[in-house]
Amino acid sequence: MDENKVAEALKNKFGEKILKIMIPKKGEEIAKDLVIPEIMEIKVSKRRVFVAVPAEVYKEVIRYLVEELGFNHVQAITGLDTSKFIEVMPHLGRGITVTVKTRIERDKPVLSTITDMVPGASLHEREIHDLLGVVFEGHPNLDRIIVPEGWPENVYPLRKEYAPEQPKPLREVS
Amino acid sequence: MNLVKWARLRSPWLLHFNTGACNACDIEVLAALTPRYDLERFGVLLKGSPRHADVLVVTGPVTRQVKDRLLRIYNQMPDPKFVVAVGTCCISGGVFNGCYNVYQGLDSIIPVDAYVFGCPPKPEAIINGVVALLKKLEAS
Amino acid sequence: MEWLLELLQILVFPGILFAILLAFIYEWFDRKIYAKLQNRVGPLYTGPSGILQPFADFVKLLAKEDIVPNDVDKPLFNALPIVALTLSLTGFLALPITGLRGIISFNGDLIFLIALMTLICIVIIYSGISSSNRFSTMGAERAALQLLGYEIPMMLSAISIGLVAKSMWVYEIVSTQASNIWFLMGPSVLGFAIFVLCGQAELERIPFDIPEAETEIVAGWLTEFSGRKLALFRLTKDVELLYLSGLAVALFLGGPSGPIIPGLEPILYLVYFLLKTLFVLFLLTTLRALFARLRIDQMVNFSWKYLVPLAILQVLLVRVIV
Amino acid sequence: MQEEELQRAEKKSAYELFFDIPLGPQHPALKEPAFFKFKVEGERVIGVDADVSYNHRGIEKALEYRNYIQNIYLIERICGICNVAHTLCYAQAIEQLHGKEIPPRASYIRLMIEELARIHSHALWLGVAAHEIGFDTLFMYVWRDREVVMDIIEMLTGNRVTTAINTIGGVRRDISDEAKEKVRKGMNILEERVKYYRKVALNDPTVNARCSGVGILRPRDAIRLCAVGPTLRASGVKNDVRLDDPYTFHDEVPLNVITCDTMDVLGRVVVRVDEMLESVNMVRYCLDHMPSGDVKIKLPLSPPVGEAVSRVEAPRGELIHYARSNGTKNPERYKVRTPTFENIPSVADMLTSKGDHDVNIADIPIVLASIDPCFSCTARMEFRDVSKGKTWIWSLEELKTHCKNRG
Repeated sequence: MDENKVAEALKNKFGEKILKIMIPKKGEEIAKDLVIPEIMEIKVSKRRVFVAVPAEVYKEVIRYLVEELGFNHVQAITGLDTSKFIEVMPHLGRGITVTVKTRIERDKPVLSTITDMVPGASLHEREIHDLLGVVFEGHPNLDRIIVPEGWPENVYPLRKEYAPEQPKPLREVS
Repeated sequence: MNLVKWARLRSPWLLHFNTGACNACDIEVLAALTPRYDLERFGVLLKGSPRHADVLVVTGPVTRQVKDRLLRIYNQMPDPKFVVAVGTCCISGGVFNGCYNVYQGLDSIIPVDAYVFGCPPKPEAIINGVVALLKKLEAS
Repeated sequence: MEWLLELLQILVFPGILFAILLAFIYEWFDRKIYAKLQNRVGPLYTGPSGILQPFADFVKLLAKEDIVPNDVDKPLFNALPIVALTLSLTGFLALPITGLRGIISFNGDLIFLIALMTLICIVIIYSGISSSNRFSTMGAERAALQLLGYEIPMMLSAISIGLVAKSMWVYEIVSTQASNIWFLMGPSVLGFAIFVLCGQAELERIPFDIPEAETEIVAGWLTEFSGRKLALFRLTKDVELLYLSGLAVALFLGGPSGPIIPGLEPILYLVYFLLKTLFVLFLLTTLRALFARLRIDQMVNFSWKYLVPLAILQVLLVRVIV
Repeated sequence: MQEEELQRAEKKSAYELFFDIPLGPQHPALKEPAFFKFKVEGERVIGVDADVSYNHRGIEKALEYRNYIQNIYLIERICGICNVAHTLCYAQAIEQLHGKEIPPRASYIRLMIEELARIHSHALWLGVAAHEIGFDTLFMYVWRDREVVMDIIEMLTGNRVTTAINTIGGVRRDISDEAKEKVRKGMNILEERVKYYRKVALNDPTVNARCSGVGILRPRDAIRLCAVGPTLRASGVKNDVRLDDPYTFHDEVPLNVITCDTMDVLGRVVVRVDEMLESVNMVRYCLDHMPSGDVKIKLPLSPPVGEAVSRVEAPRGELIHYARSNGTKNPERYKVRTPTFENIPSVADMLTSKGDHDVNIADIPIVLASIDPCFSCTARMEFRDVSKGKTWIWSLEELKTHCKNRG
């Protein structure tokens, strides 16, 4: 299955529900005034498919990809703060990488989990929860994990407003 | 007392502690034990338990989470004890200086007796660092 | 003057001081050979060829701070290192070194010697438990399990020797060999192999260093000991190493006997003793370098599936032949 | 089985019920700070909690505050052992953003260094694995011969471990003909030695006793838990980024993907050792077929607005970087997902006794080592509660009191 077939299958299944599908090709320019302006151009890259979906159909699209098309490997889930929205994008697949992009409100960052379909995604979701504060509904265990013990509540290091601050030395250095 | 000093100089047992390093220094510390470099020539042994060790070899920038453990291990070691900071990250934070989870350097946490710079230092440099520590001891 | 001489024998030569000195040299030999087998140099700069290395380690540990953690059982924790060292030194006194008899020698002392080794192991179990550290307790538990594994084949192989010599007295065992043939040359080859393997387990060395497996349970039962207690335990282990190779020599290699020039017996006996024990030590070290550590269940399995039947076979063999 | 275990726990046998064994953050078997807590019953492991947050340094945030050139060196220090894979992946991502391709000679050099680093990493792993099972002699021998490849890397790049050879737009150094000769010689030595170690690992009875049948990961679980790299391939799944998603010149250089269907630690040993031989051949192919030409193109500091996903087969498995640029000299977001992070669920699965498959305490170090963990890469943490419904975790204080009471 090549990237065009994936795109076609997705288009046939979901049609208008999907905001945009991109298959970056060498030298191809992608217009910037598309549905999600912050999703930008990519020029050189083979075997990559980018699918932008609204949060409502996010889980459906993933389920279709995992269960029907066989993209049952979660490479990673990237979380990203654009300072207007939070974007969550799982990268699926072993050969072709299908990146499903969805965005959620910054004030109410809630998204449904995909761990029920791919147990291996559990860690990635917890990481995003920890660093960006996204709540994954239905995730079995969302304790804060990455940040050290005693890290303040509601401070998420990867959010744009967080300015990195180095810890204070414990002793005077001569 | 001279006998004790003589013995101390000839039998420094190391405890290796990684405080969040990228592994490069760690594998070089290990490499220093292997046939080409063979630290055992100087009587150096790598020990597992802090209770048995004389020299704490620390690699890597000190992260917030690891700080308490570092202090605990340092306190568990019997006196007299010495600390060697291996690698630039450990000495000053290195490329990680400014990161929100990393302390400025090992000597902002515990006193350090010898510094081995390099990113990572070659095994020769690590041996040199241990020898420098011993020289310092001998002079004291 | 008799008692003074005896005291001197016990305290200096060939007694305690000699044992400690020899133990240091044997540890050095062990480390050096081990390093050679691993393509390394080993201790080099402490004394000529690093021969003073174990001594330096010992002195350094004596001078270090001695930490007694809060949670430990203090009386036991403090007493056990001394008990262990005493036991292993007592064992050494019974070995024939400069003559065919050891300093302590009585009829049936073979049983006493084997019991001593078990006692040392029990001290180890106690020191693990008294440490109240999870790794130590783990180590003690493993030491106990391992004891169940090697104890019986070791005893059987020693008993088979008793059967050949028709005595349980080390002196008679040695003199039988001195006047006839070393037991190693006879049907006791198998017994020797079993004894050396079990000795390796008794000494907790690879492949049987399960109770102090560094990568699994830090330092096992030794984890909490520091300073002079650690020094004493290390010395115990060294003396035990010496004692075990001495016992193997006494039982299978004819003790200190060998071709004799009249008048020079004690010196020649000593030389033969050293050469033979070094040979056994070399075997033990080679074993240590050749294998990976077994798992405790594999060790017990190995012992009961192979060593025990082989040891019984050995006893039967000796019974039929002799 | 879970039920049975629960019942057994309820009975409270005379034997000490459950016992926590902590592993780390300082532990002889772990060269890096990570914290594992094993629930054991006797010598049998029934549960595992892992905490690898000790190595969290905040690199992803720091990457947003540094420019693209500075980031090469920060990326390199995510992991010292697989630094070549990291910089390669980073350089690829940024080149994708630029929309430029690098000269073929540069690609070849990148591939060659990548394979050399794989040899070094696998050799290192073999040694450490031998050390974990107490086979120090093998450890010493493997590390002695590893110095051959270290010397080659030092000669080609200028540093033993942290090479900094890959840069945006190509590589920093060209390879001379004399150097090529030396590499060839080194490869001959390595091939012979690796074949010997393969024989040792497969034939030594104690190595076999400790490695075979230990740390079982079934193919179905491996796929379900998203295992990657040699861990996955040793479960018999043929998957390799170099094959599935060829980057640099992996579609030109011949490659056999090694798999092994034993699903255990020994399988992972075999896969890694065979991969070393495969890498030796690839290095040789590169030396023979290296085109001439430039090794670097000049690219502007700030790439145009865009995003890119870059994948590399690091020694430990699939490595993926995601980059988004906003046109300035700092990236908008740079995400790194390392192989060890992906393999942690699998190793937790391997370390839990289930059915008739028991995991022994003594197996922990070697099973843990078998995924070639690199927590500096991972810098994250996981918690996995295996004994569902009821936990028997004792806090440290509770355990201490318990010890006191018993003493």
